[in-house]
Amino acid sequence: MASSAPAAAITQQRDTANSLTEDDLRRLYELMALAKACDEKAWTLHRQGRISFVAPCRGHEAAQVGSAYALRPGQDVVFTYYRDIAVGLTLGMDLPNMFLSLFGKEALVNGGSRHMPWHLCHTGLKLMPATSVVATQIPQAAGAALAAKYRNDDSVTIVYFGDGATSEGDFHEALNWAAIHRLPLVFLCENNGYAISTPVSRQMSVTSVADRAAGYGVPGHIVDGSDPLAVYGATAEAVARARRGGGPTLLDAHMRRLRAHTSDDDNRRYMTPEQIEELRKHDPVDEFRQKLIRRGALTQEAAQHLDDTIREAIDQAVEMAEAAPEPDVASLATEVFGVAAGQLPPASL
Amino acid sequence: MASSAPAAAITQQRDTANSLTEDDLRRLYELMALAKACDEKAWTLHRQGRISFVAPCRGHEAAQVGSAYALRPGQDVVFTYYRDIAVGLTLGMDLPNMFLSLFGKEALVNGGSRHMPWHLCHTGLKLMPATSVVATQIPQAAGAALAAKYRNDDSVTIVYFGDGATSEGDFHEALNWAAIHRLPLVFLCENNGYAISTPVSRQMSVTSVADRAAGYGVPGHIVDGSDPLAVYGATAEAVARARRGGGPTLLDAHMRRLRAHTSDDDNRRYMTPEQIEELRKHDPVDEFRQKLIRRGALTQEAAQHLDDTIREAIDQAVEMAEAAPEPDVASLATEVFGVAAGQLPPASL
Amino acid sequence: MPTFLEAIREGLRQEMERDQRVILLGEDLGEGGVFRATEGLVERFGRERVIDSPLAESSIVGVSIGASLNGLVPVPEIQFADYIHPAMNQLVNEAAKIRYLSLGTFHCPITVRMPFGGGVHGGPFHSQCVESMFLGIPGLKIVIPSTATDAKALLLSAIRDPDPVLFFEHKYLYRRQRADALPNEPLPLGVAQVRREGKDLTIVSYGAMVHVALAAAEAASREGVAVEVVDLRTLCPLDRETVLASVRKTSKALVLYEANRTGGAGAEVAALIAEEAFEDLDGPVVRLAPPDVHFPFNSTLEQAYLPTSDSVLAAIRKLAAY
Amino acid sequence: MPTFLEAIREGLRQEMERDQRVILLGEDLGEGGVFRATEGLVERFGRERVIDSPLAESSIVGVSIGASLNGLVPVPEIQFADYIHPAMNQLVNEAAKIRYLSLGTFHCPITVRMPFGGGVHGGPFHSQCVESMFLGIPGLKIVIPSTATDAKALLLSAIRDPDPVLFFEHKYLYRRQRADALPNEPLPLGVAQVRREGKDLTIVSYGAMVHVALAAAEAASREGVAVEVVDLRTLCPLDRETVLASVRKTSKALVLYEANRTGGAGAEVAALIAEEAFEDLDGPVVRLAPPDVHFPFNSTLEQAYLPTSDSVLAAIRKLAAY
Ligand SMILES: Cc1ncc(C[n+]2csc(CCOP(=O)(O)OP(=O)(O)O)c2C)c(N)n1
Ligand SMILES: Cc1ncc(C[n+]2csc(CCOP(=O)(O)OP(=O)(O)O)c2C)c(N)n1
Ligand SMILES: [Mg+2]
Ligand SMILES: [Mg+2]
Repeated sequence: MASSAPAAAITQQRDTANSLTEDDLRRLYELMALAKACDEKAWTLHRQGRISFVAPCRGHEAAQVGSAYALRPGQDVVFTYYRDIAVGLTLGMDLPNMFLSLFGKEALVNGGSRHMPWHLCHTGLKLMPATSVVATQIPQAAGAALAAKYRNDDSVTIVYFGDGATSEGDFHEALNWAAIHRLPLVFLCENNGYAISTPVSRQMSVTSVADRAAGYGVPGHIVDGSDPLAVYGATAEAVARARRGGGPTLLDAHMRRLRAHTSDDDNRRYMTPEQIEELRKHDPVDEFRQKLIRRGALTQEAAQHLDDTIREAIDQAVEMAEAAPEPDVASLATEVFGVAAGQLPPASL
Repeated sequence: MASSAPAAAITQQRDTANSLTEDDLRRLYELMALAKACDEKAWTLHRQGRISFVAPCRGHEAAQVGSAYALRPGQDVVFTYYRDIAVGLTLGMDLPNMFLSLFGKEALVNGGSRHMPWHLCHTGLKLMPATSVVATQIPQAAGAALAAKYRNDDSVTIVYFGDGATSEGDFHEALNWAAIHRLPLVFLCENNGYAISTPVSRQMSVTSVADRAAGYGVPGHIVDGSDPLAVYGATAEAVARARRGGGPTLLDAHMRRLRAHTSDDDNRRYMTPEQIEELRKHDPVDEFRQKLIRRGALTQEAAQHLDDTIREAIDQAVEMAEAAPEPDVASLATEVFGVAAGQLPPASL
Repeated sequence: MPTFLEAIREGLRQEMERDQRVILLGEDLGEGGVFRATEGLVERFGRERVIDSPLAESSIVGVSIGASLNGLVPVPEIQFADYIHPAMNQLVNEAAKIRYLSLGTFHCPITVRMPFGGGVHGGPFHSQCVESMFLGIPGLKIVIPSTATDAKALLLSAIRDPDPVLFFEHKYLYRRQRADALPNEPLPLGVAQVRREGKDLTIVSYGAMVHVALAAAEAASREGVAVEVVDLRTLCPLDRETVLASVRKTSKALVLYEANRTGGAGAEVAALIAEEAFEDLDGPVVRLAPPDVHFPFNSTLEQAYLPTSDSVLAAIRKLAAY
Repeated sequence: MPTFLEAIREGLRQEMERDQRVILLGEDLGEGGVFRATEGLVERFGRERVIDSPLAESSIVGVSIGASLNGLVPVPEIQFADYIHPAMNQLVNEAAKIRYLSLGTFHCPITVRMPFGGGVHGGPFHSQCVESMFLGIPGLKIVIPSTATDAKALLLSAIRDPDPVLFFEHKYLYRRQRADALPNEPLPLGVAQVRREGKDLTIVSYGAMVHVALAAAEAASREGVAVEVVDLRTLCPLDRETVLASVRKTSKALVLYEANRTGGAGAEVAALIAEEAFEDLDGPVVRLAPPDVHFPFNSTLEQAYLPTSDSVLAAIRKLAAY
C-alpha cells in the first residue's frame, strides 16, 4: 500500500456557498491558482519536449476545485477522469507525486511510471484508480456508492466525466442503477462543449446533459462551471442530499476548455481563430481572483506572493521529478496478480 | 437469396385507427388469432417433447399485430426480437417456414436449422436478422434508418424490444443517434412488466419507458399494448411523422406476458398463484374478438370458422415440418464468409 | 450426492456466511437465477446481498468493480457467458488493469460467474465458449471446473482471490456431475489435475471435454493404448509444469477443447508444448475442437459440431499409431 | 512518397469515389480524426458520408451493422483499437454471425478501422494489440498491413469484402512507412507475403513487428544465418500454406508478435506449425512477444516491453544454433 495520509487541504465543510468564510474563499482561489500553474508548467514542459503527454485542466479549475471542496477528503469516494488534476490537488495530492507522475517516473501514487500522467489514483484520498477509458468510471462509482450504502457508512461518492462521456452506454446504465437503488452518488459532468473536436451539438440533441436526469427520476441541474462558488454550492447540496439518503443528483457544470483536448491535439483544426481568441477572455482563475480582490478577500500583493510560492514549489517538484531515476525494467513483471499460481489466497483478503 | 415475395397481408395503410375499415379490423383479428394459435401449438409441442424451445408471444399479439399493420411490408425496415412472431405473420411470413424454423429444420428463412426457433429473418419482408441478444438490434435499427435517410428513400424503420432491453447501454446510444440525426425510426417497447423474473420496478425507477424519451428530445408515448387499435393508431402516427422527416418516436406499449418467459422458464417461481390467475383474465385476442363481435364486425360462426381454418393450416405445417429431413451435417461449414481466402471480392457487392 | 450446480450454490452460501463483504448481483438472481444456482440465497441473505440487477452487463461488471474498490467482494453473474461481451470493456480495460496500473495499491476482488458451453440444445446464443478471448489479458484469472468437487473448491478460491476471476460453469455439467461430498476448503488456482494416468499419449483438456476425454481414454485402453488425461482446471494461471511433465512422459499430445479451433486455449497449450517439450515429442501436437463456425441450434448439427468420445478415440488411434 | 497514413486516406477516398454506398463514421472523423486519416474527406464528400459520431463505440459498430443491412457499405473508425471493447457485443454476437445465421441471405459489409499498436509513447490505453481476441471468432476477417502499399490495397479489398473486416492500422507505421506509389487495385485477403527469403530459419510475423524481423534478419545475414520473413498480412484468413511452405524449407520457426505472449495470434501460428509441419521441424517452435503484463507508459519500460531487433537477433542465434 503506497498511500500517504490526506493533506489537510480542507478543514471544514459547509452546506452552501454562502456559508463559506473568507479563508475558504482564499483557499479555493489558491487551489485554482495551483492547478492553473501546474497545467501551464506541464504545457511548457511538453513544448520543450521534456514530457510526452498532458491532458490540460485549464478552464476546468473552478468546477474541479469547487466540487471537490464540498467533499470530505479520505472519507468520500472520488472517481475522476484524465482531466481532473484540480480535484486531486483539492483533496490533498502533493506536488512531488504529481510531477513524478507527469514525468512517468516511479511515483508511489497515480500508477507511477506505468500509468498515463495525471491519471489520479490514491488510496488514502479515496481517489479511485482512473483510466483513459471514457465513461467506465461511472458504473464503478455506482458500485462504490452501493458498497457505502450496504455498509451504511455515511460516505458519498462523486464521479467526474465529460460531456462526450454521456453518450456511452455506461453513463445510462450507471444513472439507472443509481436511481433504482437511490445511491449516495453525485454525477458531475464537466461539460466543456467538446469531446476532442466534436461539439456537443453533434453529441446530443438536447441542450444540456442535465436534461437526461428526469428520465431516470433523478434531479438534474445546470451549474455555472466557471464559478467555483456556484459549483461548490450545488455540489454541497447534492452531497448533503446523498448523505441523508436522498439519492443521486446529476450536475451539469458548463465551462470552457481553454486549450486543445490534450498535448496531442491542435484545436485550430476545428475552432476558428475567433473562437480561440474568445476562450482567452474566460479564465475562471483570473475571474475569481478579480472577484476576491474586489470583495477585499485578497490583495494584489497576496495574490502575487501566492503565485511566487506556487511557482517555486512547482519548480522544485519539476527538478526533483525530472532528475528521478528511470524505473527498473525488472519491475515490469510485478503486481499482475496478488496471489501466485498454485498458492492459496489468504484466509481474509 | 432465400426470400419469398411478401404475402398480401396488408393492402392499404391508413393514418389513424379511426380510418380502419371493417375488413382491416377482421384482418387484425385474424392475424392475432393466428399468432395465438401458433403460440399455443408451439407450447403444446414443447410439452410433448417434440420441440426443444419456444419464446411465447401470448399477450403481445395486439401490440405486435397492431404496430406491424401500420407498416408497408417489404418496404419499411423491421428489427424484431425473439418474441415477435406476430410481427412476422402480419408482414406475411408463411406458416410452413415458421414451423420449419420451430423444429430447427432447413427453413429457407429465419436461419433455418442453425438459428434459434422463431428468430425472424427474411430479406423480402425486410425482417432484419434477429438474434437472442437483448438490445443489440436497437442501434442497428438506427443504422438502417440512417441508410434510408442517406438514400432519401421514404422507408421507415421500426425496432421492437422489451422493457428489460431499455437498461442496456445500446438502448441509450441508439436513442441518442436517432435524435441527433432525426432518423425515420419508431422505437416500439413491448413493455410486459418483466424481464424474465425481474419486475420493471427493479429494472428502472420511473414508471414508464416513455419517460426516457424527453431526455433525448424525442416524443415518447404510453400506449395500451393490449388494444390493437390503440397500437395501430400510435404506430401509424409515429410512422407518418418519421416518413415526413419529423424524426423518431418512442412508443411504450404496456401489456402482459401471459406465459412464462420461455419454455425454459417457470413463472410460478416468481409470481403468486393470484398473479398468474389474473393473467388469464387478460387475453387481448379474446378481448378483441368480443369487441368485434359486439360491434358486429365478426360473428361467432366466422370466428369459429377462422379458428378451424387456422388450426388446419397449422396442423399441416407441423406435419410437414416435423417430417422434414434433418439438415446435412456437411452444411455446417457453409456461409461463414462470402469470399474465400485468396480470392478477390467482386468488383461490386 | 450433490450436483455441480449444488456445489456452486453451496460455495456461494459458504462464502457469504463467512464473509459479510460477499454480495451477489446479476439478472434474475434474486429469484434463483435461470439455472437456480442462487436459489434460496435471497431468503437467507436478503435483497441487499443478492441483487437483481437491471439487464445491463457492462454495469453488472462495472458496479462490481466499483463495489470491490470500496471494500466489498462482489460475485456478479452473467446469465450466459454469451452475454459477457457488453461487459468486455469493464473487464479488459478496467478490472484487469487495476492492480497493475495502481502498483498494487488497489485491487479488484470480483468473481464473474458465467454459465457456458454446449451440448444443451442452447443454439448459437446459449452455448458459446468465450474463454479464449480472455486468454491473453494480463490480470484476469480463468477458472473452469470439470467436477462438482472442483466446482466448489475452486469457487471458494476464486471468491477469496484478491484479483478478478472469470469463473466458467459448464451448463452440461450442472446436473450431470455429482460429488460424494463437497469440500469445505479451497483449492489453489493454477494446479492442473491428472484425471487418468497413462503412458502412451496425453490429452490436455478442461471443462466438459474432460469427460469426453476420459470416455475416449477408457475406450482406448481396451485397444491397448494408455491415455493420460490432464484437466487444466484453470487456464490462467496455466499449470505448464503438469502439462509438460505429462507430455515428456508420453511423448504424444492431443489438446481437446470446446471453443472454436482457431485461437482457442488449445492453441496456447499446443504452442507451449511445441516450444518447451519439442525434444520429447514423438508426433505432432494434435488439436481437436469444433470447426470455425458458429454454434448451431439443430441437434443433429450440434452433435456434428462438438467433439465426441468417438472423434477423440479416432484421433487417439491416429496419433498413437504415428 | 506517400505514407502509410496517406495510403489509408487514399484508399478511403478511392472507394468513396467509386461507390456511393461507402460512408465513414466515428469519433471526430469529420475534422480529420485524431490521426488525420480522414482529413479533407468531409470537404470532398460532405457530412452525410463522413459522420462525426457520438462518443459511443457500441453504437458506432451497431449503426454500421444496421446501415450495412440496409444497403450501405459503412467504414466505421474506432479511434484507438483499445476502445473496441465497448463494441465487442455488436461485433462478436452480431456482425460475425449475420451471414451464418441467415444462411447467407443477409451479410454485413462493414470495415472497422482501428489504429493500434505500441512504440508511440501511448501508454496502457493507446498501444494495445487487441487482434488476438478476435482470432477465434468465425465470421470476422482480420487484416493487418505492414507497408503503405499493402495498407491501401488491403483496405480496398476490406471495404469491398461482403463480410465484416477488422482493419488494424499500426500507429507506429503511419508516418514511418512510405510507398513509391500507391496501388489502385485490391489485394486478395488471406495471402501472406514472403518479405525476405532465407533458407535457415523462418520468422512469421505481422504489423510493425515485420520490420523488426527484417532488421534482425539483416543483422543475422551478416552472421551467416539466412532468415526468411513471412508477413501474414491477414490473421483471418490465415495463409497456412505460405507459412507451412516456408517452415518446411527452413525447418525452424520463430513467431514474432506484439500482442501479449499468451493466447496471441502467435500461439495459433505456432500450434499450426507444430501440428502440420512437425516432420520438418529441426527445433522447437519459438515465440517472441511482449510479456504478459499491461503496456507501460514510461519509455524505458516501453522499450523493455516490446521485442526489438536485438531481442529477435538473440532468438535467431539461439534457434539457428539448435
Ligand atoms: C471508450 C473511449 N472511446 C474513445 C476514447 C478517445 N477519447 C479520449 S478523450 C475523448 C473525448 C472525451 O470528451 P469528453 O467526455 O467531453 O471529455 P473532455 O475531454 O472534453 O473533458 C475521446 C473520444 C476513449 N478514451 N475512450
Ligand atoms: C445481452 C443479453 N443479456 C441477457 C440475456 C438473457 N435474457 C434473455 S431474455 C431476457 C429478458 C428480456 O426482457 P425484456 O427485454 O423485458 O423482454 P421480454 O422477454 O419481457 O419480452 C434476458 C435477461 C440476453 N439474451 N442478452
Ligand atoms: Mg468535453
Ligand atoms: Mg419484458
